[in-house]
Amino acid sequence: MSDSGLAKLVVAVLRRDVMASLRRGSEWSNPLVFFVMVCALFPLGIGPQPDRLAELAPGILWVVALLASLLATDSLFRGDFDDATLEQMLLSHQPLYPQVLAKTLAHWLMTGLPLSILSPVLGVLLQLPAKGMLALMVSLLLGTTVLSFIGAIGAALTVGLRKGGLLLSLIVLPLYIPVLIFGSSAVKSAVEGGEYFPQLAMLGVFYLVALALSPLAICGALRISVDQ
Amino acid sequence: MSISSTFHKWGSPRWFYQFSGKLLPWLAGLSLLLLVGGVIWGLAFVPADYKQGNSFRIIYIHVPASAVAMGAYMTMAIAGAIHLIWRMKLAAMVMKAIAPIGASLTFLALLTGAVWGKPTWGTWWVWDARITSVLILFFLYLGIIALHQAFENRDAAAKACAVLAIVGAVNIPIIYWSVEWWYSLHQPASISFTGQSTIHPTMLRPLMATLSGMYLFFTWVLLLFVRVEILDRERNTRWVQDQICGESR
Amino acid sequence: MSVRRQAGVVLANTGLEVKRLYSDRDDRVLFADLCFQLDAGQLVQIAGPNGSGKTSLLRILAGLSSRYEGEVLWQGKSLLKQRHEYLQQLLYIGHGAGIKAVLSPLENLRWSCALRGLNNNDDKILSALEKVGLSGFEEQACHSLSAGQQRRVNLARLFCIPASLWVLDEPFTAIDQRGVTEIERWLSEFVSEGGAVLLTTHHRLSFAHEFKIVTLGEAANV
Amino acid sequence: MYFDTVGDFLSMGGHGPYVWFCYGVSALVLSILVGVARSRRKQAEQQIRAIVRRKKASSSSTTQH
Repeated sequence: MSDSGLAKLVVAVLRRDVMASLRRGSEWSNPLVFFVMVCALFPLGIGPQPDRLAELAPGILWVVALLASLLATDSLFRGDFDDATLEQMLLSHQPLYPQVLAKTLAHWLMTGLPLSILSPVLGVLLQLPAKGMLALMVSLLLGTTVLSFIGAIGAALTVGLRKGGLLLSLIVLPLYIPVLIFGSSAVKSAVEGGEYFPQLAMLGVFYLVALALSPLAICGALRISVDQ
Repeated sequence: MSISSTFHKWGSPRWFYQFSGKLLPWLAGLSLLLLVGGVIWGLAFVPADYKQGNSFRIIYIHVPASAVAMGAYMTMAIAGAIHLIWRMKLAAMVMKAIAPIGASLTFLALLTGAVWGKPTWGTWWVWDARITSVLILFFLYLGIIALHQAFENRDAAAKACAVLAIVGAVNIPIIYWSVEWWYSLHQPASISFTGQSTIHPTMLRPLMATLSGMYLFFTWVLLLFVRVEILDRERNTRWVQDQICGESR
Repeated sequence: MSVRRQAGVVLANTGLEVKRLYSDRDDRVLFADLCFQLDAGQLVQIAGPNGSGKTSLLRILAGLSSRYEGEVLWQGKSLLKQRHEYLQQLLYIGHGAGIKAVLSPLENLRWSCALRGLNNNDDKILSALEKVGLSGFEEQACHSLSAGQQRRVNLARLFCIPASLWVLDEPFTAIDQRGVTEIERWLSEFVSEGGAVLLTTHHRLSFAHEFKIVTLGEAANV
Repeated sequence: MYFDTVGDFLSMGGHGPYVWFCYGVSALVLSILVGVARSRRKQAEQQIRAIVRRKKASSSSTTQH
């Protein structure tokens, strides 16, 4: 298997998933709408005082982004499982690892990326000081990728089950905790005027570990889910 | 060759059933002796802690429960890996049996931790690093149990749980370290209780007894559950039927 | 003309060999002691009533399912030991849709080909689509096609992906009478060129060559 | 014995309720674990006996005819 062959495989899978997701529309827009709506609920729930909102904003934004990413994850393999195109991936003589990697990255492009780009707008709504915006965006860019990879493990494990959605949250949420801790802490440090590079570096480490290891678990989980 | 034959033997449910049957009375006796003895020792004979008073005596059940719960998760992940790699059915049974036991012990650790907190710190729940980690461990157990129940097919359930347990086990050090870091960031000055400074050797000895007692208890109950699972799965085999109906006659 | 074997691949005489295969579902035996052989240039039809395990058997033979005991050999060697080589030769079409509804037939087949390492072969895809009677529909989203047409998009993979073994689960579903005759002709062309076909169908095959029928559902009565 | 009286031992300087509650619940949970294992074993044994009984019944009926 030549390197260019693998690259072509990755590009083909990536292109197909992004195209399908763009055509359907709801797949990438629903998590965004969810993100906006839930963020808008918080001032209604805890009161409109700007200083209080500003203090809570890093945590709120990160938790809601995490939930939005989680909700989107269930659909990662479900469509392919239902229309049996997942079987074609498993029965390709080419390795599954790059295919899974490409699928997860495509999913992040359609959910995590727009979420991160939109996040400063919601930061403004929640009175997040301008100092925290860059940290918010960068931490979300790195963090949501990790969330996508971890979530993909859960999605692959539950894709063969009829009621996978809620179960997926149960098994994946505890694994999200380190990302949440470092992501929100980065934003908080930035707001307080402190150093936030260490937290981002930590997220970067998680990113690399997830990129390298999680596809292994996803491949195994997919084979198990199809073999029922 | 010898490794694989040992594995083969260990993987045989029949051999395991008969071997574990001989261990059971020893495990039961020793674990209860150590647990009950250690608890009586810790409750009645060890002097009170000069800072916390008598509430520290909860340590003799709290620490063993959390330590064994943690170890049980790792054991579950190892059993899962063995099941996935060597397709050993016995490992799947061990994995399935550990989940409810581990979850019960984690629940116990959480509950005793909370009750300990009330007289010591004046509140039922403190988001301190250790108790938060135990809470997350509890979530991980619940996830495994929920995933196992969701599958109709036994083999798929075992394999899926094995993957999840391994992923969880890889994550646990990261999660614990993150929580530790998070706690050090937010630690309020008023709670400055640290375990090491107050633990006196005389307090430690009963703890060793209950800790090893809890490990043995875990092994004992685990064997009980695995044996039931073996009977369930192999109920159509001759040896199981002879075993059960032979005993009654 | 329909078999495009990769250069250098020489078909051995024995294709697929099933030895003492056993599988069950929830303590119900689907088949036990199942033995048959499928050589190059042969067609085997798996018959049997609903629930007799036809799809399960095909999924086992495609390597999607591991819920069996016994042996499956490909060219004399166990399937498990040469999965990669086997998958290169295998084309499995299950009873699922096999296509993404929001994508066009062309896009779907491009992706299917890319999974098999075939890039930039739009010519082949277009001629395959023409062969299954879908010229003019290449760029239309699949969800706007009829069920039979969607099935044909899936079957078009037969003509743009080289393989020496076709495993087809109910290929005639949703296909009209004329289409069925056509598919039978394709199968016989493929077989006469040295391909091997394993399929399930409730339809009475009218097939130019001799073919074997393996009937499931009898083992369960024992 | 660290405590002077049984009353002291039970009250534990005011911490008694907490300590005793912890040990009570622990004893309960641990014995439930053992109990569940025992009852599941009884169930499994009963099922296996039923299978054996059915097998015997069917084999004796076939030998008669």
